[in-house]
Amino acid sequence: MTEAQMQMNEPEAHFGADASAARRETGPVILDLKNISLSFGGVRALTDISFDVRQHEIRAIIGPNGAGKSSMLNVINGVYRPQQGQITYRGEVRKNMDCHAAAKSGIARTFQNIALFKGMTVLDNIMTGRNLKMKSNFLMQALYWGPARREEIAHRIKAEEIIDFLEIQAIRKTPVGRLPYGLQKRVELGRALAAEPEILLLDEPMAGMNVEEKQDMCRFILDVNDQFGTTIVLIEHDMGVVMDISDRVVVLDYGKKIGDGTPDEVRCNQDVINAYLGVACS
Amino acid sequence: QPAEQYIALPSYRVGPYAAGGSGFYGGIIDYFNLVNLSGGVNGVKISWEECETEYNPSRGVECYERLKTKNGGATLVEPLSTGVAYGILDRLAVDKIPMTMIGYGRSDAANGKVFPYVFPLITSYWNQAAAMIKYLGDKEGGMAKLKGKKIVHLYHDSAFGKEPLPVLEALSKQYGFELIKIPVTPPGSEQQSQWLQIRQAKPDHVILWGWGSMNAVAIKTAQRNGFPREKILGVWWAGSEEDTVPTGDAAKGYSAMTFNTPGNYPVMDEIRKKLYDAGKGNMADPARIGSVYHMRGVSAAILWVEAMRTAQEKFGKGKRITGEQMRWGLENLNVDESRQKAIGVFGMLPVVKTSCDDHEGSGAVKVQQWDGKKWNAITPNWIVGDKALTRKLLEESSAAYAAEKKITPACAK
Amino acid sequence: MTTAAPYLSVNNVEVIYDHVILVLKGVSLQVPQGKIVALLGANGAGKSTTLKTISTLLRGERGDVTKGEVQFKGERIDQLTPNELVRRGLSQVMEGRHCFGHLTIEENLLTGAYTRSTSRSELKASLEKVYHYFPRLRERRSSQAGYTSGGEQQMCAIGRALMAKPSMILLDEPSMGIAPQIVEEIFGIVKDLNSKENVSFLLAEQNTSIALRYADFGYILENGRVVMEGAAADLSCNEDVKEFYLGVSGAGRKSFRDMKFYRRRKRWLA
Amino acid sequence: MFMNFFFEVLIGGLLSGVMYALVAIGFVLIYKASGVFNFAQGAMVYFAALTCVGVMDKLGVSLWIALPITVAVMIVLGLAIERVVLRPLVNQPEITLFMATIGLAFFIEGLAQLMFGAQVRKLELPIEDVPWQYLMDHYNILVSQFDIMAAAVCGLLVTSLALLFSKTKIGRALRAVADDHQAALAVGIPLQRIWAVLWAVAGIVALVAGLLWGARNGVQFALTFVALKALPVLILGGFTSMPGAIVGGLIIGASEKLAEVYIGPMVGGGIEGWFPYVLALLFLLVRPEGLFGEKIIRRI
Amino acid sequence: MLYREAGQFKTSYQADGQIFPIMQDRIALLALLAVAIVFVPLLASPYVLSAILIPFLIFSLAAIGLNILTGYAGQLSLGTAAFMAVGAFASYNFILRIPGLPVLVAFVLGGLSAALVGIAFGLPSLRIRGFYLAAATLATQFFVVWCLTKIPYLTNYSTSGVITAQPIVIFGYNFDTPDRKYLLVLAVVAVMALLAKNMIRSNVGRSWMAVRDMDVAAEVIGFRLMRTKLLAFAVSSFYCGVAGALYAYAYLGTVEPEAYNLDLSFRILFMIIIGGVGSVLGSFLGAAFIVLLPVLLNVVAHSLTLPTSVASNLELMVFGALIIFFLIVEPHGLARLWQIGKEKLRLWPFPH
Ligand SMILES: Nc1ncnc2c1ncn2[C@@H]1O[C@H](COP(=O)(O)OP(=O)(O)OP(=O)(O)O)[C@@H](O)[C@H]1O
Ligand SMILES: Nc1ncnc2c1ncn2[C@@H]1O[C@H](COP(=O)(O)OP(=O)(O)OP(=O)(O)O)[C@@H](O)[C@H]1O
Ligand SMILES: [Mg+2]
Ligand SMILES: [Mg+2]
Repeated sequence: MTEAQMQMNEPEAHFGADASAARRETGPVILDLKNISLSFGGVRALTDISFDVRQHEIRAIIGPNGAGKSSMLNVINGVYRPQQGQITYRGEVRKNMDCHAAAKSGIARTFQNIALFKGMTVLDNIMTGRNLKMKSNFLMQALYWGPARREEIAHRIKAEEIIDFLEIQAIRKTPVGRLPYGLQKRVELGRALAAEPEILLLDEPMAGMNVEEKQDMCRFILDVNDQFGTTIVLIEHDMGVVMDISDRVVVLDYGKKIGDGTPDEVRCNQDVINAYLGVACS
Repeated sequence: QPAEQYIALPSYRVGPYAAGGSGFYGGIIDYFNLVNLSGGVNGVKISWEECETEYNPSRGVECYERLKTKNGGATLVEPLSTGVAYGILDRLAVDKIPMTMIGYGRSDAANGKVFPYVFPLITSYWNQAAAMIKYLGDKEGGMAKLKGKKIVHLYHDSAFGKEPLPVLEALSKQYGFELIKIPVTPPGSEQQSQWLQIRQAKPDHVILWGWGSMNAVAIKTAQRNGFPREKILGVWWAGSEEDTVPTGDAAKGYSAMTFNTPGNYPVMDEIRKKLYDAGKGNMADPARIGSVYHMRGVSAAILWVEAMRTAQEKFGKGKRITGEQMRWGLENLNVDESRQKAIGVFGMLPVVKTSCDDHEGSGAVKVQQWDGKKWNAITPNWIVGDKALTRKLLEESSAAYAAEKKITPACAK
Repeated sequence: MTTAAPYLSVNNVEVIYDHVILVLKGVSLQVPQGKIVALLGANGAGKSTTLKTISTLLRGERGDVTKGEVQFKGERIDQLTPNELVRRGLSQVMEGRHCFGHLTIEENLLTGAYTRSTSRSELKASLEKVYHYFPRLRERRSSQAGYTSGGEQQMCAIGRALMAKPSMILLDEPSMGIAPQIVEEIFGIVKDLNSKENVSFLLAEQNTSIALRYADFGYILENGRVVMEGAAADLSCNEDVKEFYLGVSGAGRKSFRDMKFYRRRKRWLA
Repeated sequence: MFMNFFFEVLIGGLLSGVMYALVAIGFVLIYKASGVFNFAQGAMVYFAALTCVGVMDKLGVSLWIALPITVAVMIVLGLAIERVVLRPLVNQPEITLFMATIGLAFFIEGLAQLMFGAQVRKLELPIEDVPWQYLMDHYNILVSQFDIMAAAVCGLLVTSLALLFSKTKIGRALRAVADDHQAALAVGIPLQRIWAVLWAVAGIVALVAGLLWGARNGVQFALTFVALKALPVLILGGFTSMPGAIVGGLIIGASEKLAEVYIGPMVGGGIEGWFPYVLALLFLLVRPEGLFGEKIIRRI
Repeated sequence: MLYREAGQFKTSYQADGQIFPIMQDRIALLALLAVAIVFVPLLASPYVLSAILIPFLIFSLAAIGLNILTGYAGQLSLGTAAFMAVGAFASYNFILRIPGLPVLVAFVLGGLSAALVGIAFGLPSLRIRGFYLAAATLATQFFVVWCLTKIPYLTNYSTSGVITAQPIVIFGYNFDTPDRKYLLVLAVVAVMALLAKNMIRSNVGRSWMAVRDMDVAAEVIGFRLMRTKLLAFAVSSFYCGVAGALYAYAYLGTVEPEAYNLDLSFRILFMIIIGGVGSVLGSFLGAAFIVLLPVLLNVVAHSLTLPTSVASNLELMVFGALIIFFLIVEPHGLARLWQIGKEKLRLWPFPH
């Protein structure tokens, strides 16, 4: 093995080594999932899963492919309705919540297979994220006059803040369909942020990025978490990222929960190692 | 530069009704060419321009607008399409261009006091419907025999098919026959259920008020359901070769109305000899000379040329007449038997004599029957229905139109 | 790179999208027979575009090759149809999965063998091989691909390309969305095919560390130009590559949490 | 008597439905292969029928000689369409391809009439469109023998096409193409060749439909409208399914006739124009992909 | 002379949110409007006004309507003509039955009636998509025309179902000549196009496009699918309804329900696809293409002294071929072609 290769192996070997030091204070439980089960026909995507998310924390969900991670997010924001289980959000038991209601109550998300509006520009995509905050009706918007216009501009200012924050000023007016994958992911994050959510669900936000871009993305996530106090639920396959930035990690495998705890605890959980990590903790 | 009489022809030679269009306009142009070959009308040659409407009202209006100002202004227009005719109806009086609607369009337009520029020449739908009932009554052996009979009105479910309803309803009341109305949704390429209904009703006669491909389908479907074709009587738009040829033998015995007596006439021979033999015929297929649509086109052209002649008598021979003068010519038309003989079309069309009150000028029709190869007239005489009734309806309807449009009925000078 | 004659070579290609967007500005690269070549570069550098140029899939996206040529086994291929390329042994795994959503996983795999006219048993053997590589696919073999998870679709896309028994595979971000263990396995498969069946690979990859670990050569693309090339081992020793692609600077690897500033990469060429 | 009439209407409807299905098959073929609704199908039906009678007329040959010539023409047409229209439009949005088929429809209509004129023509098949005497005599039920033949032809077509497409490589490839052109190309499916073949086959199906409809209604421009009759059949049966075309055709045919006969008179008649659409629409509310259509995958 | 963005800095989002952010475009548009209002009525012949410009504007309006539904909200519809018919016949009835009702109000009411019908027939769109929906919208087309032929009340008991549009009188001023009608139509179309543009650049428009591009994601973000789609149907039908009323009142005069047949629906659809799906400008370009091209071809074909039937058929073929040609050159329609032209101009003289 060359020296370089040794170095490259290194990160996996001792990820998160220095990260455990300064865990932040997190708030009370904001989202509590109890005994969630979800199946599609014969496929059991989730079986009896319980976990909670505390305010202001970064909560990671990891697990092998097809473990049910994305399905879990879909349950949280109401795209799928679990056959069993109970979801308590901000102290209230949620019944029959659809995704619109979830959005209204402050849950925003990004998607694994980018779900941007391909025909629209970056700016418009981000503006769609603010739709729930728009008050004027369509007639006023048609006239584009008075309050409607003021409102539009006010929201535009917010959108521009996000654009600045994510450093995508240069592509503001580009149709998103033409953007490279990594930038699309960033725009999608921007759209979710535009809703000023309480909980932000991120489905593999760093897939398809190189290290530098991942670093940027991590920075964005951490900043959102710090500056706006947004709670973040994150799915990611890059263990370096997960172990470094998350406060607690839940591990799924075949729709079952096999681990839950701080990154360090999870890292050394034998089930998790067998099912997913493949590398023993050091 | 000798004067030319310019006529606008918004025609259609593609699309669903192309077959009719090419025959009709072919006939018109053939006759124009014939007239021009013999030096025109008192030396005034006829010029014309065609424009493809595809039977589409909006394209038809564009064509009309485009054609009307060309060559010093059109002096006559004929779109052979109800939709197009309606689209330009309001513009005619402003533009002072008369329009003929030979055998179609609104029947009440025969009232020249309300529609000075519109000429539903020869016969309107109302008079035709009346004539059909007359014919059926005669066939039964007198109008009184119609009592208790069942007559189906199988119609194209559109303005065209509904036009004769007032007449048929009035007559059904008057003579006591049962009128069963069965609509066919355009284009009418499937009529199984209608014909099953007809078979079920066991009518004595079926009036086929169809148009385009609906006719052939009707005849074919009658055959497949074993309904005798002899009991079917078509409107004149259901009485051309285009309607019967595609059905093969199925149409044998089927009869339909016409305002042209099928047969050969000197004028057709001339067209054949002077035009087609010289390669100047308008239609691609010389076999269509003398076909129903072609004959109808020739008839239309004859009436126009006669109107020109009449107008020239009054406004100056050998001069190009204006649209207004043409209108006068059309309003004072008298194509009687001697005139017909002179032209070489004696008996081909009824006598047409117009006036301000009567822009139709005739109202007489014949019945023709398909023998499997060609149409043959089966009524030796021209039939005229209850004109008093249609006159009454006409007055009512045109008065309503005049009121709506705020027109004071009056004869134009 | 003198070890072998170029199996695939891309010469000075220029690509324009939509008649106005110039994306590749003269890219040249070679893949020697039986080697693994990595194509690295940031988002939007033009990696996918390069691969699509080779596989002539660009046409469907309103991209035009305005300059340059592509040769495979010594013949020009830029005018061929993708079907013909697959027949000649060149397969592509497209970025973003592109599974046939309405087909089941197994049907997806079978379409991969479309160009092969082999016996049923051989087909079965190929299928078994893919299932052996990706056991997860075996479990989901009869689900419609549209309803499988992201990673499963990615496996399906790779498996589908393998079904054609190609001699050269273009892989566009195979590791995207795949669990780390499987990523290792995928690269293991790549190495395996490479050494046992002499399959050549050109892979566009963001996971630089693993790509350089398995590749023989590497090219680094920036803004539509090749800015650096060399043996994989050399590249991974390069300080710039280390810092910007591998995330290890002089002081060793830094935690993602501690990146206090957005770091701006130095551009080799403007 | 009442029941007898009911059955007549029902059978008549079912057989009309077969005629609709015949046209619908052509649509299914193209939709399967490209996910696109082929607006030009009606024009192709007209073109095929007109070419056949045109050839008979112009060359003075019998149907049996004109038929293979027309088949050849339809194949050439299919190949040309692929080469000139479809190949440059690979991977374009469906609506673009749809529009291209509209352009194609105009072109084909113009071409057909330019070559053979716009006259209405007679087409006589060796089987007559008259009631089948046997059924008439024994059961007093009226069924045209022509319809029986049409049903047989249609059944044959559907079975063979369905067999061809169900389990074979080609069938799979077609579904793949409809899902994703780009990926289909990437796995080496010869999109161009498949399209060419399918359009040629669609041309031949159009010919069959054209002959049967043409024999019934005369070969005339209105043949292009029979497509309208096939549409509700398609949405009911599912755009992608051969058996769907048949089943949909039967349902639509029977129900529209029954509706026209039993409901029509109450509302002034002429409901055949919209009834099938409304029926299909109501049905779609329950099954948005039609009876046998592939389920639309909506997932995030 | 130079077409550049450079040097035009926007100092506020308001300025950036303008419909035409580049100054040259704004000037060009104003100039165009000025020409359309002042010079065209003076210079254009009655033929150009009444046979080309008026239908062009009316079709543009209908195309904008369809574009809102199909281009922006992604719901393919083949029932445009039906909504136009509702607008026309409703306006006719309102004027007929409410004495003294101003014509423009009647047009608005006609549009609203069309909007109601649109909502009713838009309901299935909540479950049905794509070509299935398109085929299902044909139900609207046939059903509406059927109603108009079957319900005598709607056509004021005219036996044949034909109606004659009342004269357009606004504040005692009779719009009866081509130039007056043209100005009226121009005003209506210009105002409505502006309103459409406004909607499209605000939240409604974004909601439509979001639903078009990915409806599940739109829902997750908080758009209500039902409301958004139905609003698109309503607004679109409103536009079509007004266009239909203008078609009857300012163009045809006397109409039968058949004038609003499937053929017309298709023509409007052609317009937006040729012009550009999801582009207001495209609606105008497409309408111009579909209105002008046949006229042009007709003139050319007839000046070639071909036999008329040959000319007519060639015309049809060339029309079809040109549609295909344009799609191949630019699948996103004339509007995109225009845009690319502008982008090239912006870069000019450098190729990229
Ligand atoms: N269809 C298209 N139309 C216009 N521009 C495009 C198109 N596809 C790609 N581009 C542009 O081409 C450039 C290169 O894109 P490409 O997808 O090749 O990058 P990449 O290196 O693969 O990036 P990533 O790592 O994100 O996949 C990008 O700037 C992108 O915006
Ligand atoms: N709508 C659905 N219908 C049927 N099966 C589904 C559906 N959604 C998910 N599944 C199945 O449920 C399982 C879990 O899927 P999920 O997308 O949640 O996995 P994941 O953990 O996100 O995997 P990956 O890391 O590969 O994205 C998979 O096997 C998938 O095939
Ligand atoms: Mg997932
Ligand atoms: Mg890429």
